[in-house]
Amino acid sequence: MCSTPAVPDAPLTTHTIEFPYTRTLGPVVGPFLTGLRDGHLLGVRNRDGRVLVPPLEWDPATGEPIDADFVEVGPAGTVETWAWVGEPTRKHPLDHPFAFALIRLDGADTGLLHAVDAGSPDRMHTGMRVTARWKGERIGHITDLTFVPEEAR
Amino acid sequence: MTPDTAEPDADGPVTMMDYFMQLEYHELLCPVVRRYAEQLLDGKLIGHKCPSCGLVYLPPRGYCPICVVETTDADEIELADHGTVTNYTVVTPVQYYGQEETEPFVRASVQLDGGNATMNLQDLVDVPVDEVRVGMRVAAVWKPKAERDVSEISNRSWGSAEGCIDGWKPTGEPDLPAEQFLGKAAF
Amino acid sequence: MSRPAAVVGIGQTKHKKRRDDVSLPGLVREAAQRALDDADLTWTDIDAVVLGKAPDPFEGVMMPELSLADALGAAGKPIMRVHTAGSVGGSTALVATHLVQTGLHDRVLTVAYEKQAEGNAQWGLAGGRSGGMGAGGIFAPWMRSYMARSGAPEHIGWMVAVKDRRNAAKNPYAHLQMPDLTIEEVKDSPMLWEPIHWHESCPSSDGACALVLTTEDGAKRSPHPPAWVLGTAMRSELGTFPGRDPVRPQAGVECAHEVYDAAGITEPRRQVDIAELYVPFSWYEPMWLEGHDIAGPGDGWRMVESGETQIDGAFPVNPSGGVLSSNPIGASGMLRFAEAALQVRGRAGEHQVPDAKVGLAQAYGGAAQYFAMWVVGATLDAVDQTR
Amino acid sequence: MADIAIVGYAQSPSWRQSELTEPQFLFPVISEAIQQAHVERRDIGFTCAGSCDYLSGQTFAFVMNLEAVGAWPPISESHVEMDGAWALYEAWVRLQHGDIDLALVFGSGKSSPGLPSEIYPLQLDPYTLTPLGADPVSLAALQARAMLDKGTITEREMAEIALRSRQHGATNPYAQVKDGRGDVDAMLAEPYVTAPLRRHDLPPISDGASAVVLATADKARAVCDRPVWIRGIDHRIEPHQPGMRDLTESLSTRQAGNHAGVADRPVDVAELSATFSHQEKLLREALGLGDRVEINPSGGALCANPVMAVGLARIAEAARAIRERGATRAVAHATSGQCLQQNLVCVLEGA
Repeated sequence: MCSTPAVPDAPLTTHTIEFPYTRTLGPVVGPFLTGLRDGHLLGVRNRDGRVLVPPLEWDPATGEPIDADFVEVGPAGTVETWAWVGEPTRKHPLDHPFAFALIRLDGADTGLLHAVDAGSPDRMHTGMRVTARWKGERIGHITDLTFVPEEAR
Repeated sequence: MTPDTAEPDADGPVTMMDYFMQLEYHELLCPVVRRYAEQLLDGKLIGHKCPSCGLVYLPPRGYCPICVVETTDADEIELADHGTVTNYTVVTPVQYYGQEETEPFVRASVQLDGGNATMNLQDLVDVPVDEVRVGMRVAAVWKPKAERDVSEISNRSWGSAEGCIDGWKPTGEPDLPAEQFLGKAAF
Repeated sequence: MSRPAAVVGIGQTKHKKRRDDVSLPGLVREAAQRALDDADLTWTDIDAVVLGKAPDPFEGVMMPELSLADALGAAGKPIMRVHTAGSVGGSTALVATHLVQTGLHDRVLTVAYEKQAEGNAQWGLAGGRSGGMGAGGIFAPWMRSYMARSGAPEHIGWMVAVKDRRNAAKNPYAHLQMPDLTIEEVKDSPMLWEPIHWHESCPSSDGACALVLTTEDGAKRSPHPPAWVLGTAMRSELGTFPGRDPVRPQAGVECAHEVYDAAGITEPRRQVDIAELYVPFSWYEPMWLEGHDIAGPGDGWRMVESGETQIDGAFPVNPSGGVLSSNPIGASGMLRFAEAALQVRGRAGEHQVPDAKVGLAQAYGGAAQYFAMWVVGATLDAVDQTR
Repeated sequence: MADIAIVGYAQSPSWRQSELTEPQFLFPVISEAIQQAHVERRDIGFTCAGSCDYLSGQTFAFVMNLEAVGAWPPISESHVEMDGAWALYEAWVRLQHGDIDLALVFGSGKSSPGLPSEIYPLQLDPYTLTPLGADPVSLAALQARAMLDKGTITEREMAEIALRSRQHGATNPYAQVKDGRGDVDAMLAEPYVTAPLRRHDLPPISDGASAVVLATADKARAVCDRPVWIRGIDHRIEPHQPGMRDLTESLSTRQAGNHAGVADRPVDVAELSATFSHQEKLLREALGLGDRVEINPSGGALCANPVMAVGLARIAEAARAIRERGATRAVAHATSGQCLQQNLVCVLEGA
């Protein structure tokens, strides 16, 4: 049975698993996504005074609780690092080439992962300024916005 | 038991989010199941008989997990397409996402004549749900050859027969004593 | 080497159909925080975390220890994720226990959960396909086999359902609160999988459970009495092969005897004061009483019928209300382990069995093929005291 | 802690697409590891497996894998939904009790049926990362860019790591990528897949399995001429959000390495789960491995990446370097999550 498997011309079987999950958001992610729907970006201040974006319920470094002390951040920020996605997957937020970037929003102390619609990798560089581009119809979801180079506004 | 979907009040706080997961998997059929599928199209049920302990696995797996020995084409045997219901359940379908069943249905284990090979999760036909009995004698109802379809067979299910067999219908022979089966052969 | 380990912190959430007020990490955190509070420890006191849950597709979060690391204060610490089907809550607690017993860590947090309302377990069990039988569909024929083999009358299942729901009414964390459920209501409830009626079946719950395990020193410093782990065992067997006995699986028999031997128990029915057994469908109470050699063949249902397994009986089973009353799947096994510990600590509140000194907990999963068990005691010599 | 030794190890070849099922290709690997250890299956006191339901798209996929073990009569067994390296950790802990003397560990995974770029986003924060479809290559590319920007690596060094890995892979019968030809200039002339990563910086998609047999000290000496001793093993995790940790170092690898005692004595060989070329340099630094340490003589994860088995395979390869190629002391590393969020380090010695 276990001879070295050649790649045969055998038929492929196809199996799809799909499910519409519904997630409850709780006291921190909920306000964050509510903010997105309403066109604001929220961070949360931890006990050391650092502003975490996306806001978390607990300090990731220590596990200590974070009081829900929300701080408005952005909508512009600085690219800390980026990757050029030449061929987006169907799960990506944009259907044409874009950059994933860690964006330190103005007023934040951490990088938010999001998509930058820059058109070309030539327009991307670490340290560049980007700003939120909001969708017209927003539902309270991380894809209610993408980012664009600031000069492109 | 279908989960409520998020219906955010347009202005109120967002408290839920939806996430639609959809993943596709494409897999080669493993050789023993491929062979099993070919034989099904031909109207035959095949298994592997362990050369060490004699237990029969249907569909063949390529090994006997009891003896931990490999089995090969040399261990292949053809099995009867009739046998005895050794256990069953009547399922009231839960209406989860993707469920197509709406009415109570039977899933039975059928031990094939002439050995210990058992086919699980089989559909019974031509018998009302409340008349199914342990010990009932049944025979496969093969689809016409042209309609047989093995495209649903996968490594995951280890090869069901439902694309080739409509189900199992009572033969009318007297039941075998239930005590012979209860707790001995089951799902 | 092996040194004593004790449970000094127990936490759980209020189990319910949908916890719509918390995020997934929030649910897990709530149980963990309660366990820490019970143990009077802080997050920095914890050396390692062991997480357990049932299949990832239930919530659609793959390898959740990665995204839950923050909520569990795990940064800079070891964290593991155990998965052994329905027995996972139990196995997870055992892995955590071993970390303490072997001297590797002094204070270990272990957490198990399921947020069933995010997805649908029936869908998950069916592998996303139509025509899924659900766990009940798999187990129903075995219950019928048990009834035929033991001669148990059908009202035994109804009695278990009523008993567990009445116990649950004394447990503020239990999901189903049905203090007035009657035998007739169980009997008249819809048939889901013959012979299982609606009321003989577990609910679908959101919930989490957490334990803090520590050493002898840690137990001395703890504000509340510890529960000493006196024996642990895990067993697995193949789920399906010709000739397998799924009614009294050999893995369950061996697992029980290993845990009795480890704890020094020779007569479980007499020496164990309270048992928390994984009973998602009512018939599994008599089946496990026999399957773990607590009762002799055909005597399990007689223990139920005589009232011996009632909370005030000689061998109380599931004083918490059991899986029949709360079923956050991944946590359900750990809840059994937690409840046994709660009882021997004397901290079970209204559902406390008076003077419980030796507790047995069991969890099972898959096609009744995975087993995890432990015996806990109010003292390290609790079993000796029963001789 | 008690001394525990590796007394048997085996791997399947790494395949781009195996037509066998996971239990089918696990079956001979487990048998080979047990045979090599010169022990009887029934003498194994504990078995622990690592695998992942989402890889094969099947809930309870691990249950079927039990068939490859021969779980009858029943066995004492556990399973982690993690790489087999963590299964080895659980088994190592279990053996510390001293009541049993042999444990079997295996890891297996079949990545070929699904699309890693679509599956792995499910491993991330379900609210802010999964819905972005953040895939492993993109996240690794962010990490590589951060290192390039900081000046801790160059694209040339990344290509050199990839080329050296392939040259090693060409000599490894279990490797999948065996093409050791080419030169760095030509590699750098290739286009980016996800800038700044090129094809050679990425792992292959693989199916495969690995297995290890562990024994307590007395048993190891009784059954084996050349046991490979586990001198230290530890694992640590970091915060989840990639923007909330320093991607240009691997803090948790450093912590695990310190706890496992990597620096106690010189290291000859390191088998690192550097799934992307730049991660090798990061891991090397985190573990303090100098220039004289031979890195990934097997070719590493860039030549064979059977997820869930690949970390355990590093341990098997490190043991092989000691037993078959004369190394004295070797370090094996396994990772879980994106951008090296969680890491395990195991130190092995020949005597």
